[in-house]
Amino acid sequence: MVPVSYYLSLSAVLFTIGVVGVLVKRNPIQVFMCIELMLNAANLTFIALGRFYGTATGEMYVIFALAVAAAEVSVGLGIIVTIFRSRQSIDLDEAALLKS
Amino acid sequence: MLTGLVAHWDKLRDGIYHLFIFPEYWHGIRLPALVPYVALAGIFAFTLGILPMLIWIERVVIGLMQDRTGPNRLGPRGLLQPPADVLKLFFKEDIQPGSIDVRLYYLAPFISMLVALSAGAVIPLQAVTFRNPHGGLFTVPVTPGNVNIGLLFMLAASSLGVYGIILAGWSSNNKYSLLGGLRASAQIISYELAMGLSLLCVVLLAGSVQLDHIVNAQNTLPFGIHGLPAFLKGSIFSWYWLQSLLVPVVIYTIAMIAETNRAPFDLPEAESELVAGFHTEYTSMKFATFFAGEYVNMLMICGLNASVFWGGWLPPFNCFPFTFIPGFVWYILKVMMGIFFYTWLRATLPRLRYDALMNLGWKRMLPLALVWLFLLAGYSLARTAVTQHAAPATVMTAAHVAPGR
Amino acid sequence: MPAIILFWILAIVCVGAALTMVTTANPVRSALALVVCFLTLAVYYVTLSAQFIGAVQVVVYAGAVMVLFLFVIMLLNLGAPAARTSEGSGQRTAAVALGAVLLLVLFVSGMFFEVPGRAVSAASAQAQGTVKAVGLTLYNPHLPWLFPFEATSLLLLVAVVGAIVMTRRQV
Amino acid sequence: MNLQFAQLILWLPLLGFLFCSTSGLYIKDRALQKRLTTVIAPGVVLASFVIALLVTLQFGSTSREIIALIPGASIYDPWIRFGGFRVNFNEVIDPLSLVMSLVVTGVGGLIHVYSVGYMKDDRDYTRFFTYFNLFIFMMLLLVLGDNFLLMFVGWEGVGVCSYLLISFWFTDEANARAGNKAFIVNRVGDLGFSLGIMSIWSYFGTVSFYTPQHRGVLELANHVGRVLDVTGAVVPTTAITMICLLLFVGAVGKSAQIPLFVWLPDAMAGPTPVSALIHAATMVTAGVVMLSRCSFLFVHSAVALQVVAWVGLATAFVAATMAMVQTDIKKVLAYSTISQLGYMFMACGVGDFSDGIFHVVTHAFFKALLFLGAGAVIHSMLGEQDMRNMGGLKKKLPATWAVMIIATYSIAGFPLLSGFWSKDAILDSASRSFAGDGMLLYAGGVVTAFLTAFYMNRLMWKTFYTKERFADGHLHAHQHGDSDESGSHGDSHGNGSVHPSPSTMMWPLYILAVLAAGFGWYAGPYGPNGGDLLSKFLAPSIAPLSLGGLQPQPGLLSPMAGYLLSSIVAIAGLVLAAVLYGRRMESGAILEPAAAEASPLVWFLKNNWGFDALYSAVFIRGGGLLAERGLMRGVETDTINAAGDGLAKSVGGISRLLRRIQTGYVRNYALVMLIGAVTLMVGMLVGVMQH
Repeated sequence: MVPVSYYLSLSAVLFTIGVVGVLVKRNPIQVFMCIELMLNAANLTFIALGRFYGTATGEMYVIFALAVAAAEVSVGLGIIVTIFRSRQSIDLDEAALLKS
Repeated sequence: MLTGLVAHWDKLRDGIYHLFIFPEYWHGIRLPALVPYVALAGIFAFTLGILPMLIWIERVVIGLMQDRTGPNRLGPRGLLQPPADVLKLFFKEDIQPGSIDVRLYYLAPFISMLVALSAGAVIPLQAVTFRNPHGGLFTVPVTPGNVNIGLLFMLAASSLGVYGIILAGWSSNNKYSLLGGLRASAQIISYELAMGLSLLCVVLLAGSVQLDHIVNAQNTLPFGIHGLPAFLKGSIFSWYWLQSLLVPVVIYTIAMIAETNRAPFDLPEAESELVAGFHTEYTSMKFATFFAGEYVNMLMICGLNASVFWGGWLPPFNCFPFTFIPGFVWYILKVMMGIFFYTWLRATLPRLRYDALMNLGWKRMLPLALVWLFLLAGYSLARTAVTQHAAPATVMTAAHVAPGR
Repeated sequence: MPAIILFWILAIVCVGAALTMVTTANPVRSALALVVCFLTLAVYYVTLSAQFIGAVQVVVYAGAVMVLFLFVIMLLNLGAPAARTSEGSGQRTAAVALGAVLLLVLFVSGMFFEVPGRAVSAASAQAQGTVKAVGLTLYNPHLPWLFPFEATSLLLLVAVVGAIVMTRRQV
Repeated sequence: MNLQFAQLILWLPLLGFLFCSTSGLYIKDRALQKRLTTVIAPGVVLASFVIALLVTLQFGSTSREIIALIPGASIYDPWIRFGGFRVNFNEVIDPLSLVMSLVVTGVGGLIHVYSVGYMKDDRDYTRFFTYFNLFIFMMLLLVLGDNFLLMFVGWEGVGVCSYLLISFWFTDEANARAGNKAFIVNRVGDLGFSLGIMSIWSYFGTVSFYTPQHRGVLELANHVGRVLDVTGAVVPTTAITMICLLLFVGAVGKSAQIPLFVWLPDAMAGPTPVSALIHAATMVTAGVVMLSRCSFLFVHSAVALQVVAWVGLATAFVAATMAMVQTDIKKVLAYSTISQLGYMFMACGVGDFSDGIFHVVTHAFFKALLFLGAGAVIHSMLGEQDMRNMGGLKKKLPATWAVMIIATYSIAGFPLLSGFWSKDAILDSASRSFAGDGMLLYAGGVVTAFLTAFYMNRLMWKTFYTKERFADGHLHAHQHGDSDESGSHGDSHGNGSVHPSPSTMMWPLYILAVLAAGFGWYAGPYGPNGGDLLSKFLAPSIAPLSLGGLQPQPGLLSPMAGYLLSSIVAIAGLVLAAVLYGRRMESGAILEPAAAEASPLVWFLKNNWGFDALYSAVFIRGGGLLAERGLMRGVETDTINAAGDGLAKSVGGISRLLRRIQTGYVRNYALVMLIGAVTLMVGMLVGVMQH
């Protein structure tokens, strides 16, 4: 039986990779994928803890996280496509209208 | 005298039936534990063995349909044509285009093949009955992995199949290939929804996503009507193509053709527009792998179709000549009927335009499947209210499975 | 012991894929690496006896979400232009440094985490992850999951409509 | 008869209301609509009365269940459920609610019948009966409701209906203003009532009067010397006093007691049947009904009872003095109503609630009779209300005169008429007040009785006996409030001369006259079946003083001496008026107009002892000043606006600084977010590790 801390550590590594990816990537699609990775890292902790506590709660959370991720991806990619249409580029640093 | 004959006949029949019942332990070996390995070997052998034959069958059938001769040079009735093709592909020059993404280029056909084959891991070929030392009977499905997520696994495997195509299209660095890959991804994602919903109709009726449960759930009287003659139990009329009131099987059949990129939905490789689509840049064995992967995929999808809608290993009628034929024969027959249907369509229908394909998927089949799921939910609720017990499979399989595990 | 070996193999694959995903400049490779990562996660779920979640993970993430990603990448025909990562301005250094701190914190909290001793037998855990068990939990009117589930379906509908409206040509 | 039928008492008027309010939608024939209204609107009220009568008879005969709860037609089981707060829609059928239902539907029904004749030519005939039926329904809800909340609904409902009815002829601005005044002054009292209900909820944990589990407020208060809440804990006496005083504020507003009486005289702007229905027989008695209903609470608080008694006495006296100088026939009656209500409050204040209700009932009869008689006079005079322009009507309207004289003598306390018995009972109770101030209360009551007799006979003389002060055939309807826009009375009757009223208007008067004369004897101490029928009937609904540990003092006079004194006082008042006005048959006034103008006493009395001026100065002008100087300039301009401007400026300044942080790059924002998250997690980790 694998100790729960193994899973938590693995999840921590994945989460950190995702975080760093979000911060350093300029391609919004890759940033998006990093976010998905973070979500999955969280899912892994849910499942692992749910297994080790012997409750179904973890799985329930993961189901909702999956659904939300699916919704998020469809909308997010839609936004990216729209941005690409209007600017012919999706570089994050060029999409800086907020800059004063 | 007539009654004596009937009794005698019954005894004889039971004796023959008992030939199909195996003891649980044979020289200390627990036979049910071996079943998955047998199934795995059987599926592998069958799939890979029939692959060359499929090409031959297809060509012959199309030949017949289009009033052509078909293969007739090598061997009797051209039967040696498949090995010749394989040999030819083996010895062709392996060309590697210049501006490709090498790793992905080589990976793509293997993904295609691997994913297609992996779907076979949950397909039940037959149910085998064992007798435990106490004399009780229990049934074990002949399948490599009898998991409780069988249908989901099939869906997952079939949805992963698109990666091979996409990667091939992308890594080839060729606009035809890219277009083919794009088309494939859009098409498969679109039709997967309708396919999933039509399968969900069956899940609703069967009350399980485990494939052998679904097959067992079809082993009832048609529509659960009491008083019908016994030979109709588990017969062709009680399979889910009819019990789900026809529409899901139609949707599934259309969607399965789109999922496997076959004519008339073969847009990813549409040779008249895209040269050869995603595998334009592939030659020799890499092309052969794609080719074989597509056929394996067809087999798996037809296998799922046969299990879910066409009663799996169940004989078409629950009476004398049919019941003596082993289940896997019926099963393979049903799979081959699916393959035949593929060929039939290919021989008759022209390719759809891309927007027509998308329209059909999103605006016709998806709403129809949704509506039908809704109707069936109401129907099964009403049926539950009448028969006083819920989905048939859960009741049946509980009795079937409990002693064995 | 086999379980731990499996864990390590999968962990190496998983972390490797994740690192590839972040480091490569080519979005398609990035996406593929993520698919591999997700598939290993699905295997993890199955080993954690959450079979249903594992299957759904493959169907949803690998089968739908990532295909969508690839589709968009191909649609926008994003090549792999040189050095797309952000240059200078300390952002990268700061990000890596902060990531290291975060990793440390998460590690420490993960390591010191103690599961209050409720040994859950493998069989009962196995029964918990089946489609049937998940369904019975999710749709149980006495548990708090039913309403969120319905709300989520609404969310998905809204997302679908939103995505369609957003990407229409004539906005 | 099943007690469930008692529900119909409540619902029939609502049906009538629904018919009247919607009939315009589906009956296009106006004449048909009017005919149907004529049948249905009075019909439902009289049917209610019949049912109430049957229930009462059965109730009196079985006496198996003294207080019955009838679940109303509520769709949801608890009518309102809000956290721990739950209220049922129940009707309480007990002696008090039955007596009041009989009065409301009986007198109300007669007034309905009367109105058929009175409002015959009005353009808004159906609208009038819509309001009337709704009013009856609301009043019945107030009376029959089994909890404070239902009572409050009825309470507010009659307020709304009175507003609608007072300003019935809303095209005249004075009428609309009078309606507004009535509504707004009532709101003051309603605030007190609602605060009282909230206090009851917070102290008792329930607002029901009676519940099947005997956990209603009144049942909880039905212990000698202590009041319990639903959990069984004792409610402190100060809380009871506070609750009673808050409820009393509500009663003061609704029953027009000092200091909230100012709306009632102005409310005479409505049609005369409205005055009769609302301001004599039903609505204003709501306060008395409420006090009697809450008698179980009041007897636990001597302080509250004292306040009630003295406010009642003060109102009775002050209003009687004001009535003496009024020239408008309806205003005299309005002030006399206030005065009589003061009597009732005084009765409640000395713990004699059943005699308060007795006076409510008798007062309903003779006051309705007076108002309707006055209405008949006004009707006959084509809208003239000023007594200075009347006189000598006895010859022209003998039937009206006859019923009016009965009513006048009854209210004046002429021996053996209804008012005599009820007023004497009150005076007797007052003289035996538990607090030892019986002497003062009795004296005040007697003086007021004298004044009552005087001003009522003054009305009779000015109207009926003295010489005619109008030219027959030249009456002008349009100058006065009591007519609709088209001046219908003058136009419809054509000749414009004094004429007798139609029979639908007169028959209710005859019935009321019988009751005004004889009911007091029937229900009084010398009535049939050993006497005191009403008190005995009401006993289960009314708390005895002993419940609160209070003892009536010995009386000042023996009963016989009391009767004698009352009779003398009443007759003296009547005679004094007769003598004074008998000398002035020509002018019909004791003082010449100029002398009356000059007299400071008349000026003081005519101006309501300065109440209106005081309110105008303190509340209207004071409120205006507070709003303008204090709130608008002080708070709005100098504080809120200045703060807003300063805030805006400082935000602008800070923003200019903060703008530098906004690089516009998503990555930077995410980095800042991560810094925050990491800091938080480090902090949490450190915190966890320290433990």
